Amino acid sequence: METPIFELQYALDTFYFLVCGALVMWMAAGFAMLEAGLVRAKNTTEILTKNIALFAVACIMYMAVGYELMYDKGLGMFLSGIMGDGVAGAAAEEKASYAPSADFFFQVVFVATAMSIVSGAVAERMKLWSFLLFAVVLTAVIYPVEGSWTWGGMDVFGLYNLGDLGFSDFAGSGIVHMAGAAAALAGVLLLGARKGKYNAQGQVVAIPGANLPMATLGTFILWMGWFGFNGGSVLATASVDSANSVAVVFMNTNMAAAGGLVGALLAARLLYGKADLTMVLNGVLAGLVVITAEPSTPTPLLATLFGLVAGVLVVFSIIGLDKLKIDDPVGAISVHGVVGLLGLLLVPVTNDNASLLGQIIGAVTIFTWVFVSSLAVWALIKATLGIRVSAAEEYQGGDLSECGMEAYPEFMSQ
Amino acid sequence: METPIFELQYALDTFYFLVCGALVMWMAAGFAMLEAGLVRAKNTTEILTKNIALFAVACIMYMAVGYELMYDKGLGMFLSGIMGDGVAGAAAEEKASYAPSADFFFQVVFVATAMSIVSGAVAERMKLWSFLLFAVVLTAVIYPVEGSWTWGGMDVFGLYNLGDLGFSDFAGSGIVHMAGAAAALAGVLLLGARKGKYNAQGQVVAIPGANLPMATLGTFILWMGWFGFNGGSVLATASVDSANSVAVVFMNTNMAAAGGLVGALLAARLLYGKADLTMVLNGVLAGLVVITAEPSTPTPLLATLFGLVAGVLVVFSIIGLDKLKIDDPVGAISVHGVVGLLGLLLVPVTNDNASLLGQIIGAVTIFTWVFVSSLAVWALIKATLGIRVSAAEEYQGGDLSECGMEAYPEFMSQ
Amino acid sequence: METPIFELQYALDTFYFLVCGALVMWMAAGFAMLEAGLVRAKNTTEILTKNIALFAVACIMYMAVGYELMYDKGLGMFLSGIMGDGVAGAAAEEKASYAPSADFFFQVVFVATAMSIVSGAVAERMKLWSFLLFAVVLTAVIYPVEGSWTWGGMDVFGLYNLGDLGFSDFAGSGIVHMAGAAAALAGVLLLGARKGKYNAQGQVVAIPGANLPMATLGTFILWMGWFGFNGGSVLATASVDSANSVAVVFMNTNMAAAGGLVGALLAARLLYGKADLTMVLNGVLAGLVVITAEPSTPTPLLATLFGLVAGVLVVFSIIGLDKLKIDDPVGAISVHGVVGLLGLLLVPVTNDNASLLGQIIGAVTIFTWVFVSSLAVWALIKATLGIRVSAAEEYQGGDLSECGMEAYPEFMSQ
Amino acid sequence: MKLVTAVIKPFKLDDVRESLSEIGVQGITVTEVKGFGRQKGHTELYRGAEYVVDFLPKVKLETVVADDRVEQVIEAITNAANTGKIGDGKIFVSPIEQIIRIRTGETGAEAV
Amino acid sequence: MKLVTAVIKPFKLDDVRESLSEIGVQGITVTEVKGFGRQKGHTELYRGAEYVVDFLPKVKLETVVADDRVEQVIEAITNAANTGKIGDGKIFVSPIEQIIRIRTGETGAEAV
Amino acid sequence: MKLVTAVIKPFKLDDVRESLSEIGVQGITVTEVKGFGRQKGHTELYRGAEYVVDFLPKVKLETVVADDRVEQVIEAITNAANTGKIGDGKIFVSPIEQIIRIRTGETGAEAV
Ligand SMILES: Nc1ncnc2c1ncn2[C@@H]1O[C@H](COP(=O)(O)OP(=O)(O)O)[C@@H](O)[C@H]1O
Ligand SMILES: Nc1ncnc2c1ncn2[C@@H]1O[C@H](COP(=O)(O)OP(=O)(O)O)[C@@H](O)[C@H]1O
Ligand SMILES: Nc1ncnc2c1ncn2[C@@H]1O[C@H](COP(=O)(O)OP(=O)(O)O)[C@@H](O)[C@H]1O
Repeated sequence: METPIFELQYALDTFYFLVCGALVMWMAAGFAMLEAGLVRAKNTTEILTKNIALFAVACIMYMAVGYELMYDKGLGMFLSGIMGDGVAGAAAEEKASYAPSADFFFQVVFVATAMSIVSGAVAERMKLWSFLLFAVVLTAVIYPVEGSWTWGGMDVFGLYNLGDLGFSDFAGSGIVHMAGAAAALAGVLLLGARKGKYNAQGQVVAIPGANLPMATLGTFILWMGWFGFNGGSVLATASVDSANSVAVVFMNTNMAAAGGLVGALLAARLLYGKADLTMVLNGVLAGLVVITAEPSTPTPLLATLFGLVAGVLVVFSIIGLDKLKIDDPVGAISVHGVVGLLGLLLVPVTNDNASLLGQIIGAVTIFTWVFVSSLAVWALIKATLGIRVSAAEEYQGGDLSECGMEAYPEFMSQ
Repeated sequence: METPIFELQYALDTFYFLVCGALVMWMAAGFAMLEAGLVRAKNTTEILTKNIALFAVACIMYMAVGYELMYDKGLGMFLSGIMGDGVAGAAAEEKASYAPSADFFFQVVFVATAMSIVSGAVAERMKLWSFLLFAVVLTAVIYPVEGSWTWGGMDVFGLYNLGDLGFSDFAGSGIVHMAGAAAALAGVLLLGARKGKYNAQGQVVAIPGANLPMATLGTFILWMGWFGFNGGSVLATASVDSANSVAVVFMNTNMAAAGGLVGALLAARLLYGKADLTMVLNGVLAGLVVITAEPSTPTPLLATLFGLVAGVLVVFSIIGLDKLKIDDPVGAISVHGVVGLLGLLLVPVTNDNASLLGQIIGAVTIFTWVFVSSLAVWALIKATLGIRVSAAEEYQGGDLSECGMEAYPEFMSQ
Repeated sequence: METPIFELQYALDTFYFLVCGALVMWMAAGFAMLEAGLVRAKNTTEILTKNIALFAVACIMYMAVGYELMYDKGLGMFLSGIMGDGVAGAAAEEKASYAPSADFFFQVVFVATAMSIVSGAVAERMKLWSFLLFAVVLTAVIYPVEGSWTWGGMDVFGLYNLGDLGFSDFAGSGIVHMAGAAAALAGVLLLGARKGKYNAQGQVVAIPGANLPMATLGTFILWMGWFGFNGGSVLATASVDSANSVAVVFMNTNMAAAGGLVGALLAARLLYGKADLTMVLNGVLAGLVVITAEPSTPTPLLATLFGLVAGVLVVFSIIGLDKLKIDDPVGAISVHGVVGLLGLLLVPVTNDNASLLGQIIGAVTIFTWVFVSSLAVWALIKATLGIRVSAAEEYQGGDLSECGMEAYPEFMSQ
Repeated sequence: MKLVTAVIKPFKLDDVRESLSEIGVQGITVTEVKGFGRQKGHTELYRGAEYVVDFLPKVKLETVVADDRVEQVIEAITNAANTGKIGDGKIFVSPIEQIIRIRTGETGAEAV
Repeated sequence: MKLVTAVIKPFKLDDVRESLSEIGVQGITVTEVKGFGRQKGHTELYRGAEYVVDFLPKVKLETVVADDRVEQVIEAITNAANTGKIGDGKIFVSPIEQIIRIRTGETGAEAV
Repeated sequence: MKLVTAVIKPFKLDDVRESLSEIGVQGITVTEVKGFGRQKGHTELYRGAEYVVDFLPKVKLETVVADDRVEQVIEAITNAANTGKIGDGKIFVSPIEQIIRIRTGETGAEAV
């Protein structure tokens, strides 16, 4: 029925989505390794458990509730209709030029990314089961609702439409990253700092991560996976135009990461006189987050510069949040929140279809919704199950109290 | 000579095979990391050596003997004729719509997967060289023979044909996973348990793995690689139908893994009151194994549920095998054997072309062949080279006795 | 304007480049993990910092200077013109059948590979900032100049043309790997051996790597990434011929790695009586390097044999360099230099378009240029900033002196 | 000269060290140890099997001081390390006959 | 009060601990140590170069007991730790002048 | 019989061990320790926050020798471990009342 050319386009676009989706899924491993490397040994098993379990929770809740909420495709209970093909349209009318299940697969791994951001910020003190309960709500409702206002094209509570206001967020600097950071910030505020992080004199005490090779590996994984994250967000590749766009996105994503690395490396060098690897890793991620809002229009030079600025900013943001006694063991709020916002604000520099006002309104809308609703959910959990482990459990470490097993049981620790 | 459309289909299908093959190759790293994380520090170098070396052995033996044995393509000694193209047909008659060497590349990484399953189960006590010798036989003969009866379409010893009986195993829950587990079980029975695993009072003693971040990384790698394993098994992607099928397979593979994780997490929580990360990792793999027999027909909800059941089953299976004093340090026999069988039996639920009887006959055929022939080979090796390291070597660890080097030489151990 | 068939070819080739490029980018993680595993714990943070930072430096310098120098595409300052499409030609005349930015993305990751080779050889004693300064020069000038003579097709200083002389290096055994090794050798000669590597009696003292699972992971990553490195070097996949070629390249790359592993394993076994995992890992890389010069013409058997020879050679080369007191902690000079040369010399065995004389002239040209120019740059840096850390810093480890943080701060070391 | 050895809970190390330096003790040598005593270990489950962690991490602190300072040192340690819970640890005092500072060769009281 | 210190093979620790608790010894402090003695280390090859592991992992066990229990403790350790092979280790006995339980402030025999 | 305990800089261990075996000392037990003394630790920065590494890695070496060898042992250690810089460490000598070789049951001088 379809022309052979169409069949091939359909096949290529679908395959491209699946490859990009697999790369984004791989980012879950990146977050897990990054966080496992930056916490202390005694909380490693627990953070690994959180990271891998939240991925499963995100997949299931997004299938059960979130995807329909966000895109309103009429696919029925638990997406029972998703196995048809995009040509015919799932529940009629809307037709896609690729497989609907490939679209779901690509979207679902984004949800998990948003949630992964939270786990790092609340690490080393939050209860495992309370965390997973929050994950259920964020991935089923909080994220899909703001997603419906942006990528879903729906009105914000029937009041205004972000797209009409000139809001543009290519792959989710705001929709995914800043949203994750907003949820994390709400959690951290209710949770408080790790014991010992700020001493009696009010000074910041360093709590070094236990395994920097793991953290570096995690960053490399995220760097690689981000090609899928941004590259897949072109949403098509089977024509000269879209292929060019995907290629530009890959190139710029890479250049921004490189710029972010150099920015953070130099900032840390100037501030401390040493090459702080953990800042370098955050710089890479900052470069990636900043370009995510618009990787298709900047020149490679501009992408590098945007990354550079983000890399410098993230260093100051991390130091600043610490001064405010907002304890974020992995720097997630700075990397994804502060830099995510920067990414949104930089879009109009290269993309004429976006307006600065639209970006600001969009950012405020997303942040407010996610922060407030998350705060409510965290507060509810705090009032019922509790969100923080006991002081004794915190001292002993989450590995034994939550998971009953150490991450490195044979190694002596200092 | 070929039409441009055909050329493109050929190219896309070939590329798809290669990408999927690279993902399956990557699973070898996953098994290596998983097993390296779940053994004790003193056996880590040795298990790494086994894992990487078996991959090479599998590639070489399958090229030399196995591929021809399994598919009878007439490619000649050492596949000398494989470098032609699929259009012309390798040694005439059979034509493929993609490059024959891509097919070989995709097939060869499956063999390695089957063998990787064995290494985990016999870890911490089997001699390195005896293990590699077994790998030679399994990958050259044992696996290809049962492969020829299933994917190869040949009669079982000229007696009956599994395909005709309604046996169906999409990507190898039985053909790859249960087969690997059967070979492992035969080895473990002849080998015995690790010293100290069962104490004088007959109780099971825990022997914790040394590096859980590694084990978690390995699981994430396997999860990612499995998209290639199952996704590539559609065997074509260059049309609307096949593209849809590949997309559904990706989606369901992911959902089953998520379901498996949740199943094992809840089972462990209810049984022990703690979130046992190692069980969670096994749960993910159980979900992946169970869906492998048929990832293209279930709805995403059903895929999740199949995974969930597999995740619960694997916890009980691990505990049960331990009660039987079958010592399997990484849970390979449960994950790949018990759950592999479950996967086969679930196929008729969603796939009308498969019959329960056919599945049972197929499972029995595969298991019997692999188990009996493996037992014979292990017994032969045991009688000649020996299969188990000496008690002193076992106490000291395989790293020094087999490889002459420690995995973590600078770290103090408890 | 373009025909639909052309659009699809363009799209498929572009996507293929991007996927291969992402795999090569991933090799940077492989080098980082390999080297982090093979140095001592006290130099781990520093080698990680070098590896991730050099990748960023390579990307930026190649964008700023190198790519234009190597290919002379007329893309303007900082490749400002690269965002057009290949169909139109960047700055007219030269037209490509895929996106120019995909080409850049694929090329840029190669530069980083060359530089990654250097970091391993000079590990545990070179100053971080001097190293990065050298990286700037190598990736901006030294590599692009020799690249322009080979893949760029330009005359060597206007004197002779390597292509005309029958020089052929498919994916860069010489152009990337031997070049990297030549730069490394120059650095090592000026730098000297690590303190304690050769004792008062002139004997070689072993300095074991601290984390072999990391080193093994790195090797697996490189193995996987190499499919992109060699596979992408076919430079097209959207036809039956090119698809076949890409498939053969994947198959042979894999077989050569397997052969290299077995060669090194057996050589180590015969020489030392033990299965030296670090040699096995080097054997894999040797197999990959040797086939890189020509992976498209050998049969799989020949590819395996070439790998096998490389795997044996690398063991003897490592021992030999140690005898010469050339201290290379990870074996990079042997793996990439000695075996890279072997790879070049083996090309004429299977590729009639290459001549042994051409290969020799090419090898000498590349080596001389890179070695001499690198020596000059290293000498200049040595005379100004210095290239070696102080003895006290070396004793204490680069982690504290250069980066101010330990890689494994909580673990006790022996 | 006496050697005062204290086996204490690890998280009390910083407090003890501070109170010792307040009373002028300059040199301390610290070792990670495992303790078996009245305080019992705990049982963990790993893959369904029991896993007894029957030793407890402790820190051993050794300081050599002049005879007349022993009481003061004991008091400082006791006050800083006491939590009132089982497993707080022990202090042992034993004789030291000679002490030498390697750098200078000084001996006796000078060397402490 | 005496301090009995035993340097033993690591895999004998559990046996020794058990026989000590059988005779009523309640408190033990254990340290991982490296031993140099008559028993020699081994030489390994790493990438073709020699690599001498010249120390051997041992465990040091310290227990303070009343004077009249010393013989019994020595016997218990000797029996449990003996393998008859070189490297079985040593037992040293030295005087302890004072002992304090941090939790309660008890001293002397009460504190053991 | 005396116990000679030396706390030294880790990179001097090999030298000290060699000079001890030159004078015929056969048995040594070595422990990794952390030292606090006149030599101060260092301050590092981690993500902008200070991170005080206030202990220094040291090695504690214990050897039991006959009374008449003590001086010789002290001299050997002092010579080998001395760098002249602060933090070189200390040597302590204390009495040992009994010594037993576990393997043979030998006691006293035979057992050293
Ligand atoms: N007699 C002893 N000899 C050596 N070490 C001891 C002795 N008694 C106790 N210890 C050490 O002191 C620690 C605390 O002792 P424990 O009996 O658990 O509690 P408490 O100090 O409250 O009496 C033990 O873990 C052990 O390391
Ligand atoms: N004189 C000594 N002082 C301190 N420790 C000693 C002494 N002699 C032996 N040791 C410790 O005892 C361990 C075993 O001693 P060794 O001479 O190897 O065998 P054996 O105990 O059979 O005589 C040594 O590794 C060392 O730790
Ligand atoms: N009085 C003491 N008791 C126990 N250990 C001590 C004592 N004094 C010093 N030490 C140990 O010796 C090490 C070196 O001492 P330090 O005062 O830094 O320098 P120096 O040895 O040059 O006087 C310390 O780190 C500590 O481990």
